[in-house]
Amino acid sequence: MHISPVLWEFLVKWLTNSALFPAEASTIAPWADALYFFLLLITIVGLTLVGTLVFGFAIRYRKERNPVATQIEGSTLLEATWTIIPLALFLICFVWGALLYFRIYNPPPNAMNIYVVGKQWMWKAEHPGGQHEINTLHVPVGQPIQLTMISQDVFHSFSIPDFRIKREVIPGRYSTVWFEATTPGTYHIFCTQYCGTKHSGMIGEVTVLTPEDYKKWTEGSTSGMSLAQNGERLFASMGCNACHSGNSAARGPSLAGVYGSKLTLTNGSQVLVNEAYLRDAILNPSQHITAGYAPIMPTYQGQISEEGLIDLVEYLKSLKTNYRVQQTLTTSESNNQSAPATPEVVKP
Amino acid sequence: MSSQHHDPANVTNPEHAEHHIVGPKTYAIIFITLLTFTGITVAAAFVNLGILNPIVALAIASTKAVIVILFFMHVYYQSKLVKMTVAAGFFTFLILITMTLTDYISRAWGLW
Amino acid sequence: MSATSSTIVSLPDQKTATLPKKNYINAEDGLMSWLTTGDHKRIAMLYLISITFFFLIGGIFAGLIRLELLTPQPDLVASDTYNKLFSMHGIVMVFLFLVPSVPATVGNFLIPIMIGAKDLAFPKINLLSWYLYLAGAGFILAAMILGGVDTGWTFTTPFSTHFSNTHVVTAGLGVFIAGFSSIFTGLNFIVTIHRMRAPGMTWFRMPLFVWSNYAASILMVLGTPVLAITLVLVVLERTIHIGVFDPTLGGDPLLFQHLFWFYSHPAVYIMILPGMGVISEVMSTFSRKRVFGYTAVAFSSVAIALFGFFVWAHHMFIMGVSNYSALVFSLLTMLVAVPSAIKVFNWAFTMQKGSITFETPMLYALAFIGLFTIGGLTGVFLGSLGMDIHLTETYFIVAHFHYVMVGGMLMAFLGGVHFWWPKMVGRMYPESLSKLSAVITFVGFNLTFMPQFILGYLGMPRRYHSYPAEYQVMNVLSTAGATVLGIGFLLPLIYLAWSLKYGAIAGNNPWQATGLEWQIQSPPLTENFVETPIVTQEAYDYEWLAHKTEQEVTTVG
Amino acid sequence: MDNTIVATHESHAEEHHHHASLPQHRHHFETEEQQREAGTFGMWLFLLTEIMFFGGLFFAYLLYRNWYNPAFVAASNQLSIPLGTVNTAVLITSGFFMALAVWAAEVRKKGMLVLMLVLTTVFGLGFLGVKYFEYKEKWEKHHIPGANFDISEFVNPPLNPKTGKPTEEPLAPDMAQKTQVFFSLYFAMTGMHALHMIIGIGLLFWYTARAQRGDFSSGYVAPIENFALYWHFVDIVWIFLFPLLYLINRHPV
Repeated sequence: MHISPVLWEFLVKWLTNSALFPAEASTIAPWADALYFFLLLITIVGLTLVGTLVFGFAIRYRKERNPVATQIEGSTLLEATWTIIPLALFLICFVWGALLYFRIYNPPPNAMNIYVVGKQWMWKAEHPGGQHEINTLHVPVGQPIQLTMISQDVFHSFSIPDFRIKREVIPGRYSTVWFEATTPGTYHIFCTQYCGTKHSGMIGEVTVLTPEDYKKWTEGSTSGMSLAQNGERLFASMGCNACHSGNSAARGPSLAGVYGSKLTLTNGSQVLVNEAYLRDAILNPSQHITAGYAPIMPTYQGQISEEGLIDLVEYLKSLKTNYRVQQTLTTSESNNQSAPATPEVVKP
Repeated sequence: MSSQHHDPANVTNPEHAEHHIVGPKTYAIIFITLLTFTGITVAAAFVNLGILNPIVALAIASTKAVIVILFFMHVYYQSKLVKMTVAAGFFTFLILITMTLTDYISRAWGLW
Repeated sequence: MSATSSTIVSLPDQKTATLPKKNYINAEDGLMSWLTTGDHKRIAMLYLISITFFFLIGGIFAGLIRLELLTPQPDLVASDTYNKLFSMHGIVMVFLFLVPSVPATVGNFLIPIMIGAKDLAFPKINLLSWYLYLAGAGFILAAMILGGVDTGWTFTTPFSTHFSNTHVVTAGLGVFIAGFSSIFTGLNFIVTIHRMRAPGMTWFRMPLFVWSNYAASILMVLGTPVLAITLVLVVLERTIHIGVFDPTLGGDPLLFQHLFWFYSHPAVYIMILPGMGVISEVMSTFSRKRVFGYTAVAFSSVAIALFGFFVWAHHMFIMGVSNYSALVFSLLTMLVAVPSAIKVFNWAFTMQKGSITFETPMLYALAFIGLFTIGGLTGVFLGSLGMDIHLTETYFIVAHFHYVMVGGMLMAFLGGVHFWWPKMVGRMYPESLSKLSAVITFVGFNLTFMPQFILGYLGMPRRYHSYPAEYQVMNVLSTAGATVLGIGFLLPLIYLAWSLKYGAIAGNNPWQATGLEWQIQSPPLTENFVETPIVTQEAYDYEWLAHKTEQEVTTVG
Repeated sequence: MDNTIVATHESHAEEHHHHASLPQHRHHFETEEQQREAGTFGMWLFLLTEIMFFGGLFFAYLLYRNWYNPAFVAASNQLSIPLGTVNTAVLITSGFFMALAVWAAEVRKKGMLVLMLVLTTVFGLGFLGVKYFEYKEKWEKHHIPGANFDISEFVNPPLNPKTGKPTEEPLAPDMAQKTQVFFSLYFAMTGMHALHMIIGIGLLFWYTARAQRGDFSSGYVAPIENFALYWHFVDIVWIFLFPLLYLINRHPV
């Protein structure tokens, strides 16, 4: 058969460029693939077994060979066998899957945190150093990265198939996922939760760099201010420092070193202060009143963007002493510009 | 042609119960009981029982509901089948509540 | 009937045979007699026509989707159109085809006959449920014609309530109404099976088809109302912003997911269980053998229905449910896989020591077993927590549920229609053509959906209008398969229609099957039985059948 | 398995096919008893769907009540307990008359049956009347969820003229916003309940007319009986709604 060389060349190129198996580019990937191959093995064995039985019986007992059927009621022993063996296999799948799940959703303590904001139809990444990226994500190789993600509008889902990770990005709540890239290169980022017209355009690329390249990239693309520095500005301009000044007479609790601590709330419950708690306490303060304080903080719902919230959260995480808070307080008071555009503070 | 092959085996079974007429006297007693319980539940709401308040209110409501189901709705006199059906309904309702709560309750347990 | 022939089909002498003079089709004349009928068989035929119509519509959508995905670029339709295509494909196929497919057609036709009743318990409600189906379908059609819906069949909030600017309310109401149609069908079945069995028809003498429909009916009755209230809340949220699902007002969008999947996961079993019933009937008949482990198969249906209510959150593993509850739901998901495994092995062993022939329904049944095994086992991938993270929301899950729904349910539906067609219309279809179409369907199906498993593991997300170029080869294969599959689905439509007039007269029992439905004329009388049958034999008692036939021969001869 | 082979009469039946008459009205039930029990069972299954239908709402209520307890308490205090109590009593009375109607049908007293059905309807309408005034008050106070929803009353409760103190614990604005969730659920739940009542009252008119015609006074009571099941179910829903919505937190502050 004659195939035109042009077509042949096209076909060869087309087929070699097509993928059959995703790259293993994170520390999770081999673990996920191991489970995948185990499950695949079960499937193939199961299918072969059923296939052999069905075809075997179909040939052996077809009407030409076996004109009269022998009636069999059933066999408790056999039935117990194919109840217990699948059950055992499925339970192994459950345990194995659960272990992998913990691995993927439990970030190691030394992970570097990057914020991701999803909105119709783009991904915005914010690095702690203040680098902003849209639909791209630069990460160093060999360093655990935790993504703290939130959506501004609908459900999205952040997926990097080559890393075997994925997590829903939810409006109104932080969700996290982590990975550690092993091979430099670029990989797909997909939004996998249907999110509207340009759902299939909500894609990006994660670029894994060597530590040196990453350092170069960070320096080359910084906007000059880190997230925490932006947050500090916001903290002052929104007048947060007026109450959270760290003074003993202040109307709000001191926020220095609050991140990572255990707080007792007015309703007596103990909470661990993490990113999600900080964000929620800014938006729904009345549900997060530290014991000993009055519920007077106004809500900032609708007055601050998700990016602003991230800046504030990052700032509060970095806040170890109240020295600079008080400095900014005196500056802003002397400038007499502390009136934030917030609603009337409720009378106690 | 309707009942010539009527087989008693199909009616004397747990799915069947003799029909029972409940009289006005029973209904009146039930009616008074229900009104009394309504009074009690309102009164109980004005007593501070702390966490017990909603529990008492729900317990009284459930009692009332059970009384209505058993007597006004005749389940007490019905076949096992109907009793099972009613139970199945509430059972599924409980599944909906408890299984969904496994999520909401345990969300606060840990970081992930 | 010679013992060495390779078929069990025995038709009456075509020269003398005629259709019975009186039957449910010609009992009354005129369109109105059909539209006001209380006869479960006529309603089943009305359903069959309507769901076939909507299957075609859904199929056209599927074809357009596959055509668009032939190339990586978004070139055939605009993104919005593409989103509407897959949404309408899902809504039509799930709510207007799969949910009513076997129960409302084959089930409606056969359940009363199988248990020896003259009709369903509530004929008027049965008719009402068809009208509700039509009304729901009307709303969905209206939404389509007015410009479509683009939320996917899952109506995910807050997209459906605040962001989509398409006809969500109309489509939601349509699904709501269609849901009541399925509630009433289920209710009717349960009451009928409990209260209308013929004398001697004990629970363990019922055909397994009745058991599986009974289990599915329980799910319909208890699950569907939760979907109904969820859709009501979505409509309220969309129209007057009540805030129950809106995070900016304090609502929890995940609550929608919980309530939606509380119905929609059991709905998967509503779709597959009746299909499993068909397979039990067919496997037994063409193996000339009682179903292996009748009790286990019967109880596994009920177990699936029961466990089906406990596993819904496995659709939400990565959606931000608490990871502790993800553990619970994953474990329960593994448990629900076991009854399905039991069924598959029991069907396989039904063939052991049988006397097997390979008529069309049997081919569909064998295809079902293979495809359902793949569909079921890939379900274990998705139930396994860590694997689910990578596979969910990709083409893997698309392939998985198409293996279960199309490879499983649709094969069972086609098998059931071919199996009972002679009973429904009294005529046979051309056997060689139908065998050919069964093979074409099987090949086309695998070609369409097997590549999607690979695409899924590569990470290609579902509901994508355009995709990276390296995924093209598999997509081309898939589209090619869809073409073959389309032919496989169109052929039966043609030859079944042909058979209505020209098919061979089937006689009462062309397959030599044991069910009560095969002991009466085909097509049956309006009241099914002249006298109420008294059942003394177990289901699938071929010796009883042989004896009975012998007796008849001697009586007549 | 007992493989005794028994010839049934179906084989004979087939021979009789052509002589069989096809009655227009199909008695597909073997006995009246069977028909009646099937009806009751069917009605109960329908009520199961109703349980699950309200179940979704009850779960939403349970969740948000726990999340936003202060808002739910404050918003619930806006409802009138006297009206709620009266309405509960009215509905129970209506149910009582419905139960008596079933009895009247069973003992075949036509006049009594009609009277009881009318009383059931009257009390049912009474319930809806009270509900109307409650809804109207919410409308006037801008407590209907939506664009016009007003939280000022929860943030700055009106002062008690005697003591000069707020009549209610004031809520922080973010919590006060959540009262809207309460009112959404309040209207969804009581609205669904009222819708069921309206459907029920519509049916009651029809049944009263039929009862007047004498349809149910000759032993055929199934429709009345099944409708009573529906009506009592609507009662039960209210029995739960009343404490959940009206009596969340009424103990003296």
